[in-house]
Amino acid sequence: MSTSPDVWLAAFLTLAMFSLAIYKENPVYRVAEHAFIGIGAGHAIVTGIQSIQTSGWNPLVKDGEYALIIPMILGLLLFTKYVKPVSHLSRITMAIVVATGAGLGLRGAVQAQLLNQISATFLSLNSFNNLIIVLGFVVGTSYFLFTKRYTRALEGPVGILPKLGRWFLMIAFGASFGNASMGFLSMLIGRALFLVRDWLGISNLF
Amino acid sequence: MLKRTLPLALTVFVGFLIVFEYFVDIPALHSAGSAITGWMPLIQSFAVVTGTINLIAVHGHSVRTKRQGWYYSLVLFVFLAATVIVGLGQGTTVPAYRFLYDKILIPCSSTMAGMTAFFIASASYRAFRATNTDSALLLISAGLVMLGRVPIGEFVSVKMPDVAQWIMDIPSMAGQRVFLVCAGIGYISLCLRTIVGINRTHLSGNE
Amino acid sequence: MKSINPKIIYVLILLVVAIPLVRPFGLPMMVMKPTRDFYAVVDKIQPGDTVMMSWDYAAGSDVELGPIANSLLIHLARKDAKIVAVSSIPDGPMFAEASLKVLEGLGKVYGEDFVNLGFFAGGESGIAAWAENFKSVFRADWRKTPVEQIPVLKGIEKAQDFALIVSMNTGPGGYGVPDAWVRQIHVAEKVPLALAVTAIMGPQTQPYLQSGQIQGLLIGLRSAAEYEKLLENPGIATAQMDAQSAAHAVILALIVIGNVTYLLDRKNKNKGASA
Amino acid sequence: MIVEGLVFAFLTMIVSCAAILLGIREARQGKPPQIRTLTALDAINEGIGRATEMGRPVHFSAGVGNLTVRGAPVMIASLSFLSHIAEQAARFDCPLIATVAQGDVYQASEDIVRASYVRAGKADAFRPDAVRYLSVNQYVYAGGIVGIINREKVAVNIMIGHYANEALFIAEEAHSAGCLQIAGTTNEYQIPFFVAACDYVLIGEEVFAAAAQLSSDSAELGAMSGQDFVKVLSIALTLLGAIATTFGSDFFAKLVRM
Repeated sequence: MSTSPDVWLAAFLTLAMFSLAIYKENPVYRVAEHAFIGIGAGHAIVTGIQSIQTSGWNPLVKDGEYALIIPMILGLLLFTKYVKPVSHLSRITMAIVVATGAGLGLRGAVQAQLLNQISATFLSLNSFNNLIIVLGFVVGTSYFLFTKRYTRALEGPVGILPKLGRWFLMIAFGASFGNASMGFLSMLIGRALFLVRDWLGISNLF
Repeated sequence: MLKRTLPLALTVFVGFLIVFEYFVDIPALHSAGSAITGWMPLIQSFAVVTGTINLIAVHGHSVRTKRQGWYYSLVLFVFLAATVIVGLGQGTTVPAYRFLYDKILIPCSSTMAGMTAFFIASASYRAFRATNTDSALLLISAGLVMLGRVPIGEFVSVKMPDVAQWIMDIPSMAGQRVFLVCAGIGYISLCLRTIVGINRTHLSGNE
Repeated sequence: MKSINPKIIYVLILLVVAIPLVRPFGLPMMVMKPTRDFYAVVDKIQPGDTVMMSWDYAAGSDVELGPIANSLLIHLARKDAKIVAVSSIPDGPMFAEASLKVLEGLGKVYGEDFVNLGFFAGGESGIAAWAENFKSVFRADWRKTPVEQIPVLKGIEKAQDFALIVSMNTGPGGYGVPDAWVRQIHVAEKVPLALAVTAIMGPQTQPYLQSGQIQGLLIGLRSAAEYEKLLENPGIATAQMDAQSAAHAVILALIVIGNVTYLLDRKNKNKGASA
Repeated sequence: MIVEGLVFAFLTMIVSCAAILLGIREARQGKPPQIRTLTALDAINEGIGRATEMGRPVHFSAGVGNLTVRGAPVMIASLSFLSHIAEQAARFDCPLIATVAQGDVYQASEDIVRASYVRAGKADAFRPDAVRYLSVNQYVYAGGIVGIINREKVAVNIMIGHYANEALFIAEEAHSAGCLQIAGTTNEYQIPFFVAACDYVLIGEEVFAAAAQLSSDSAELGAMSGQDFVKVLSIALTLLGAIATTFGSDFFAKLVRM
């Protein structure tokens, strides 16, 4: 068993967190929880300020990159959100940030999410696998048609198409779930490894 | 004017600029666009700092009014202050900071993330029941992928990894692609409505 | 039939995961094609090429992506490539720093063979910014040395100066999500891009591999273990595969129990109805 | 003029945007499109009714996204749901608890819930603790919700918004507590958990369709019909491309890279 106080602390915190699921919400958990949020928030402030210093303040003051005065002012305007009489000023920055995000999103999504995915589905229909992919894409997309103008065409016998589309989605979700289980177990294994190896010292692993 | 029109005008102007500088071959437009995108990381750093103000306000309120469980908020402030003072005073590489980060933050957040495995197990047990075609497909696909991705699957049959890979590569791929394309169309629609000023959620809030 | 209390399932899973970690049983494992393909992409790197690796993950994903980062660094070091580490999330640089230690162990020199530039803010717009003008975003490394004084960065002005860019990515919780890397690095800059993602992110990232928008894709611990096998350097990922197998065996058993009780219940109900 | 290699992408963007804008115009001129029924939407109303009969609260959560960068589209849609649910709850005198994880969502949610109570003619019944900020940390947020669900005996748990790994935690614990659950998200990797753990689920784009039906702004409905048109075009282009490839032509493959 470990003799390091650090390891004991981490083990205590690990068990405190586990107690939330295995037992229920309890005072030990709540203390650990609040320490955890406090450090998380503090860390965000520290990295934020460091980043402002290295990529804003220093080049502006030391290297004379005066254009940086604009984003610095825009950044400071964000703080006006908490000062009632001038809170609307923060919207100027929000407008520019959101517009840039929307612009980058619009121009990027057309290619990355639409055209490249569609052209990757330009598959020769001479193999079973390719047929399934093309069929799955077509019926799957038909499931996501909502307005009556288009869904009217999918009534009657062709009503099977969107239903089939839903089946493809279910297979995809099942696969995601199966895959995700590995990911979450990896995280749990990480904690279990810490407990048995670093804390209890009963593992045969290195 | 300053409250509504200016932000809206800026949204439209900047939005169009960013879109067109990408498609249209005009150097001046292009350099204006890259300048604005270049500012974003710096502005976001400010946003990270302002984001914590709300948290401080909420917990400050609970301490001041001695609301039920206010002492937990006090714990939060102690650790927040310690992190900020050490981090800004001495940097993030000193032992004190590493202690807070490596020995408290990391064990807590990794444990929380790992606990999801518990819920995967309980959800699999109660929800994966072949009650209709939808849930049967979900169950079969999940079960086969699980088996195919871990070595124990190869123990059952050497074909398992290939079966899992086939599900991932063919039917699941088709489903994923549908999701990407449809989400892409929804995303394009929202970005467009933002740029032309129909969607103004980001400009609402406290008057 | 009465159903099993979830708390019992939780404890069971914890135990089943811990036991193989105490006493591993070492099941054999195959290497799948995507991992071999990724390995081939890295193997094509020439001595002196510069590769960017981005640590876009934090605490929760370190278990899965940490071993991948390690294996990639070992492989790149064997190819004598130069490595530039960055992160799109604030916590990333610390994980980069931990991973980069492996290079020092292999005799590589900080500043000359590799560098850690730390966090860049802004997610997608951040990527777009440095892809066009590298030094407008990265002005100093994580240890605060100005970029002009770092030999490994000589000649790096934009994304195209990298032979390969790899993002080790935790997904939507992060700032620079896989989609953002594909949009800004592959689509806008046409630079070879490869991704390593957590198992959860696997299915939704797969289409990018099949459409050729990324050169390689590693998914979670399984890929990490496979990569270790290809490098003939078994490590922490290989060791954890037994725990994965045991836990999955239990989950699958639970699914079977759930379905059997469901079918029995239904049968009983039908009997009750007809009687 | 147009950068080489982006010509078709540019045209696609123009066509998509035009279709969406035309749909919006049509809707604003008083001809909003009709949308197919979504069972999850009916389940929300039934759920509120059920909670009212039991005299227990309804819980609403929009997840951990914010209104600017993290899952903004679905977060904005989520606010339409909150507005509807709060109004229904106010009308039936059913207690409502909305939990939030982000500052901007908190401000917006409080405004919306208050306005909904006023619309229902129950302005006096609005309690400030109906909207509660828990934490920006996803797991702490989830832990907080689980505590509320157990302590306050929540009958119906509605989760529509942007979720990450905390979703399954909430859904499983709420199920143990006996809640009826309705969920929806566009985040592809969380949907499987909702599909497995909840009673009713809005899958991906269905969230937007449902939000558009609830929304008072006809522009949202109008945009839906434009989006559907783009989906039909995508299907057509895919089929044409696949057929051309089958017959050995790379015309469409070249076209999209033009």
